[in-house]
Amino acid sequence: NRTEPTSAASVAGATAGKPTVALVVKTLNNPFFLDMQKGAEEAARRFGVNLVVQAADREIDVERQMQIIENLIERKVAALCITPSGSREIVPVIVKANQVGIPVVIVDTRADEKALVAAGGKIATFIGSDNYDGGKLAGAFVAEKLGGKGHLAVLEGIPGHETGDARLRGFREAVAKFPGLKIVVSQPANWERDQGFNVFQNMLQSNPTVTALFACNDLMALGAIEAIASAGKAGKIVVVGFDAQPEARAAITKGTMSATVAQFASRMGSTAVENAVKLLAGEKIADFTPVAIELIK
Amino acid sequence: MTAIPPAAPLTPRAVLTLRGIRKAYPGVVALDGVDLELRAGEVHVLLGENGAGKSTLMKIISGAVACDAGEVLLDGVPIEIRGPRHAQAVGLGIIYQEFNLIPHLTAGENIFLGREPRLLAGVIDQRALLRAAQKILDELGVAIDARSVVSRLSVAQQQMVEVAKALSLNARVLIMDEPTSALTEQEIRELFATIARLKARGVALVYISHRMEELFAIGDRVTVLRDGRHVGTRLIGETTMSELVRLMVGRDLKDQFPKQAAPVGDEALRVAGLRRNGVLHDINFTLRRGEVVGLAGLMGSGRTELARAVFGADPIDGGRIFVGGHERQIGSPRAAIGLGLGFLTEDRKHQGLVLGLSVQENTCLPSVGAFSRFGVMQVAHESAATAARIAELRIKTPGPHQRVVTLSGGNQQKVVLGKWLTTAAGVFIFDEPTRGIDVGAKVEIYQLINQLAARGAAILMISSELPEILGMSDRILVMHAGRIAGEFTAAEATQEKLLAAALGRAGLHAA
Amino acid sequence: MKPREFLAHSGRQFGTLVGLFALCAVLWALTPHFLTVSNLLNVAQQTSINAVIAVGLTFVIISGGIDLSVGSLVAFSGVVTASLLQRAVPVPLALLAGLVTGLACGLVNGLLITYGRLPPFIATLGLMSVARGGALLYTDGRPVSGFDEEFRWLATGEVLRVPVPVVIMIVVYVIAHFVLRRTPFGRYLFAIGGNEEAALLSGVRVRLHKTVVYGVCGLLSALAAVMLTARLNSAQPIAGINYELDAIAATVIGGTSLLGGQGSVVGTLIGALIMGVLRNGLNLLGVSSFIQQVVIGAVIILAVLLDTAFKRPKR
Amino acid sequence: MKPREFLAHSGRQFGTLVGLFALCAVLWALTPHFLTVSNLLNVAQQTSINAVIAVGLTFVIISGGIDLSVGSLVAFSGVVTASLLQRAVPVPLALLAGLVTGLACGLVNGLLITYGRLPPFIATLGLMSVARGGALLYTDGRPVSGFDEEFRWLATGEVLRVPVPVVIMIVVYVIAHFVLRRTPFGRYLFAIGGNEEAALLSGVRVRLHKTVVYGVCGLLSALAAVMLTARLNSAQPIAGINYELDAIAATVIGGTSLLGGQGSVVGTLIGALIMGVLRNGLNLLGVSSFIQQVVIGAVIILAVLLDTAFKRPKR
Ligand SMILES: Nc1ncnc2c1ncn2[C@@H]1O[C@H](COP(=O)(O)OP(=O)(O)OP(=O)(O)O)[C@@H](O)[C@H]1O
Ligand SMILES: Nc1ncnc2c1ncn2[C@@H]1O[C@H](COP(=O)(O)OP(=O)(O)OP(=O)(O)O)[C@@H](O)[C@H]1O
Ligand SMILES: [Mg+2]
Ligand SMILES: [Mg+2]
Repeated sequence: NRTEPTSAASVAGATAGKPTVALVVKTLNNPFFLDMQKGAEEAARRFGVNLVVQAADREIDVERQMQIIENLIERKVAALCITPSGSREIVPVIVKANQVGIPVVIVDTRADEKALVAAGGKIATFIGSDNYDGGKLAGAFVAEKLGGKGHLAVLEGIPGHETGDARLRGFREAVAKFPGLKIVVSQPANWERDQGFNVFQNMLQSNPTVTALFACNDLMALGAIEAIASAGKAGKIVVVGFDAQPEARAAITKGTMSATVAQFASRMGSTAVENAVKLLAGEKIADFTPVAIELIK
Repeated sequence: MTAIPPAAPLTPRAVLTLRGIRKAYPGVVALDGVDLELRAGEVHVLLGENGAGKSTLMKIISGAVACDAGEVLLDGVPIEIRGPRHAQAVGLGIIYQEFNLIPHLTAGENIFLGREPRLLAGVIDQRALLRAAQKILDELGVAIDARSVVSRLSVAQQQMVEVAKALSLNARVLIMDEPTSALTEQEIRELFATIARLKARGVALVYISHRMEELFAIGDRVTVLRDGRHVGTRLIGETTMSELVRLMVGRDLKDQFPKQAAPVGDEALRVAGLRRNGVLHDINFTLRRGEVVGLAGLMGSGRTELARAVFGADPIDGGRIFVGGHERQIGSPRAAIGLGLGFLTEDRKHQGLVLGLSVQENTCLPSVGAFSRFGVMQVAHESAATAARIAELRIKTPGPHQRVVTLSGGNQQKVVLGKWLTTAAGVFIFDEPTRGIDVGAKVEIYQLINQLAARGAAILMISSELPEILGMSDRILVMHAGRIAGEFTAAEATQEKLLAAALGRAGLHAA
Repeated sequence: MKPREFLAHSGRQFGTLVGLFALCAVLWALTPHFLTVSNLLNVAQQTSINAVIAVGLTFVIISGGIDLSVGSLVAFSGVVTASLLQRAVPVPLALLAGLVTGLACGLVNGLLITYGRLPPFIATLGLMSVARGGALLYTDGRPVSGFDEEFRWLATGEVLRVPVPVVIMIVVYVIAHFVLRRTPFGRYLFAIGGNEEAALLSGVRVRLHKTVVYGVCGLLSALAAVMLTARLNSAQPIAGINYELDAIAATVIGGTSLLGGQGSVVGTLIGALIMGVLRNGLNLLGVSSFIQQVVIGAVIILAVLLDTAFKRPKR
Repeated sequence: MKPREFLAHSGRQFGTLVGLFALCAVLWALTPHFLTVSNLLNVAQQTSINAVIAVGLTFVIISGGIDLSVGSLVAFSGVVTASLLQRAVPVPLALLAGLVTGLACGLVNGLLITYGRLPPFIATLGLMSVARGGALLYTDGRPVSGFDEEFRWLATGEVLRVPVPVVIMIVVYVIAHFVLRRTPFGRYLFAIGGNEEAALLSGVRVRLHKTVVYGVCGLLSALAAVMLTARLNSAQPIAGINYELDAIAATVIGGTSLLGGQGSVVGTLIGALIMGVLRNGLNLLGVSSFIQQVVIGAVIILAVLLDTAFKRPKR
């Protein structure tokens, strides 16, 4: 008993009859998603569509993200671009969008394939790269940098958070190939900069032999490099982050950080909107647009 | 005051016997080997100075406090009272000295708290509850709607709810710890009638009060405690007031109301046409330096409201207030204190004291500013002032840093008094200043009032004890329904005239 | 309830209700999407989980306590139910296990508070951390997903065209209101919160009832967990973070005093609806998410200001 | 303070102190890295930020209130200071601006609570959301990073070999203890928290002091923000999330009653140290992240259980 699929032209609330595309990311207080927003806005201008960008206050709040998408469905947006906070938890709401005929573009984090099939959900396309691959890149870099030998430390994100888990798995797998590399300590710093500082400061106390650190995001890595500086070990520890935030890039230039994994959020954003527009125009699009993943060193 | 005939042939049967009860708190031995025997159908009066241990002894019976040593026998059988619920179950009921009502529940809900009538298992029969509660309240002769929320009742009404609650227990032993301290004549009479009915039913009653005249009206036997020890038990008929006082305080008291007139000076406080809509109507009166003015009236007549309005605690809707001859706007208690007013509130627990703070911190609270230099409190001044109050008022406390919550009721009242004596006030409003204070200490407080007057202070003394009003005032105002319904000089006032005015029957209007 | 009593109660809720209606009116004026049947049902569904948790918190808060562990209990009971479902345990059994988990954790809170004499804040803060860790350990940090239609009916089904979560919410509120106003347990919660010592001296088994109320709160958290799991078709060990704040906010907006002794579940429902409507409206309007936070904070303040203005005593 | 009075006070802290020492003893036995000068200085530095915020909360809680906005105020004052520093405003001026921001926000809390008659929970919950949104809007969601050595001295400098943050913390505690015990303002906080009406009738300007105490709490949050910004060489609009929970936990572990009217900053310092030592120890031991949460929760509960056991009054 839901309404008929809305055609792009009849979207209400759109200024000057332009169709509205919604981009729902995990959170907007992370520069990664801000970059994605920038890219999307640029594309929206280019293609002449309205863009609504919404997100929960917290990256891990899957239920809130579901609410936001439900509300956007009520608002009858023409297309949805989503970065799922949880790859399986996103499935029910994709199904809801399907029911009213709103096309769904998934960006950056995959929606779980099996769950999607089981629920009979359908997405138009996936645009992005893989956190797991990024973790592997980081692991390979550390191995190369240390010559396959050394003690490693890891700063984890919020325990149980998918994004962090994937990066971590990739990293572990990559370093496992080198018998000389040993992860001696792995602790959570909840994605946060101040905790990155504190936790790594404490790690250095008990593991003075650590020669490389992999932090599951740049914020923790940036906190950790301050801890390294305050311990007088600047330059002696290889620090690899994730996300390639401007600050991390600057730190790499300065030499306090060694590398970070870039996922090109802005490109993801613009490609997502571009694909959505094509969908609305009835054009065919590929069901997977890979976005390069790259190690910045 | 209706005299109640003694339970003629004293039933020899002891319902409850206490032997060698001991209870120590850090710094004080509250009870030191006390014996007590209660018989069916008697009113057993418990007497003692503030802090003598009366309430503690009763709390042991009611299961609120566990004793350190001693034994309790119920019908001759030793029993260990495990807690309030157990005490109630075996028929021991109590009205506590400090109110124990739930503020946001109604009177009826409070009365049956813990014993609600049920419709089915687990469903309250609210209708039956209200009906039963209303019945008890009506029997007590008080005009309280069982549906009214307790926090909106006056102190006296709350006290009557406490009484009703105790009655609803149908206890075999009923303890009343100062039930009349907040009541006026009218309610006291009703209460005594109720006590007589209970006696006739064979209930053993323990009655604690500092109003000596009551004891002779209703008591059968009296036990006196001093410093946590049992100093004697007498048949009321075989003792005298002075003997009891001697047992209590260990010395003779010459005069119960040692009134000394002080020279009356200039106008200290004048109130003209004061109005607070629905509560106070056209109030006019004057207080002069050196004068003690009594303010009498029934419960709910608006005496407390008048005091609060003058003190800036409640806003007024009209009228003028002059302090020392100058018209003043008193917008807050702070402003009032700044103008040299002091206000001893009737409800010490909720308005008078910060129970969690120490004697010293409470005593100095209104004077903290005065005791500070450059924003730093002068501890020496504070300690000195507190030590002076403890000595002057004979506050029974292990020390100035004792938290007031642990003091006996009467001693808490003394701390409230001490608080205002510490300020440099020249006009005092005392709302029930001797509530819960023992005879010896009352005399001390009266003497203090004399001293204050002699120093040139003006005092407005609100009291529900007519003897006190009559004994201590130079002039007496009587309120009825928010108006000053009569004004008398000390010489012309009698109990009957005051009562008539309080009931709104006498003519003499205030000048 | 007699009309008079009812009026007195609703009088106390009046300000909040006005706040809710004002909010709805504003949204109705601003967007055509707000006042549609489907959107209102949508809001009701979105509110239901917070509303159910908030009932438990209302009980606890009326009794003078607080429970910070509800969010973690949602996670813990959720993963317990979910993992049993995945092991093909029959749905009713799995539900029962989840509910019992919540109840048991709640009772632990209660026992720590009563027999352990811990301040409720500390006991439940501790359990919040322990239960979260427990949920992570239990699942090894991974979500547990994918359930039968039978279970998912709890989120997707309808009874007389009303979505099941909304039905659950209504049933919970009706029962809770009855318990609070008509049973000794409810009465004692008010008494304990109003004056614990007086309640004790009146023979109320304070420890028992305090222990039970945390149990009830845990149980309701577990119910919310089941609803959430069915809704997301997944249970996460990191679910429910900060749910306690939302539930406390709903309770307090609804006029329940954090000091205890006063409050009503009707108010709490209004409070939860205010929060749900607000978030829905801001999404419908497409307000930027930074501005959303400002607006949400401001509206919470305004709603309660309005309420206090209505209640303000003369003096 | 006279010896007797001091003993009475420290008696109240005794249990918590035992808890702290027990924790230290366990860690000392388990890892050689714990009891080293450099590690203890680390712990002190790591504790300093929470400890400074907790002082403000202790004041507020003693006065019978609560402040949930501290974390957001840390973020907001932090980005204000940081953005001024980046515009090459002289350090003292930028610091002043940050502190004034915190103070002003705190006073807004206070005014909402006193003149607006809002429950402190609601007012500060509202401001928590508004200030967070404000910080995000102000910075467009991005961190503001990279400062002069002059400013960073606040984190990296040493005075007599003691790190500056630790010095700041000590100074704050000494002043706070003095204010609480020796000034009318401190006394009034206890009186207001203990019995607001009695305080009012004793001539205490309740509204004034209540407003001021939230101002002080905001100011101390801003001070913590400056320390945090210097420490991380960056200010973030999402800094300080959940800081209120840590600070309240430190306060309550330290024996301050959430009901108001009781408490001490000495206890709060011990409480903050317990939390700091615990986190440090778990990192040193390399405890798995899931188990960490369980342990943290359990230790908080145990520490306070120990404390209550020492204080347990006889019936
Ligand atoms: N909880 C407590 N902690 C410490 N001391 C206490 C406590 N309760 C009572 N006391 C002390 O025990 C003594 C006896 O107190 P109690 O209340 O029994 O006196 P009382 O005879 O009822 O006096 P009053 O006539 O003033 O009511 C007092 O010195 C009091 O300070
Ligand atoms: N907070 C309140 N809410 C509603 N009614 C109140 C409140 N406080 C007092 N009253 C009512 O106002 C009237 C005046 O009470 P007040 O206490 O001033 O009288 P009083 O003459 O001092 O009597 P009392 O002997 O009880 O002290 C009473 O009927 C009382 O029930
Ligand atoms: Mg007594
Ligand atoms: Mg009165």
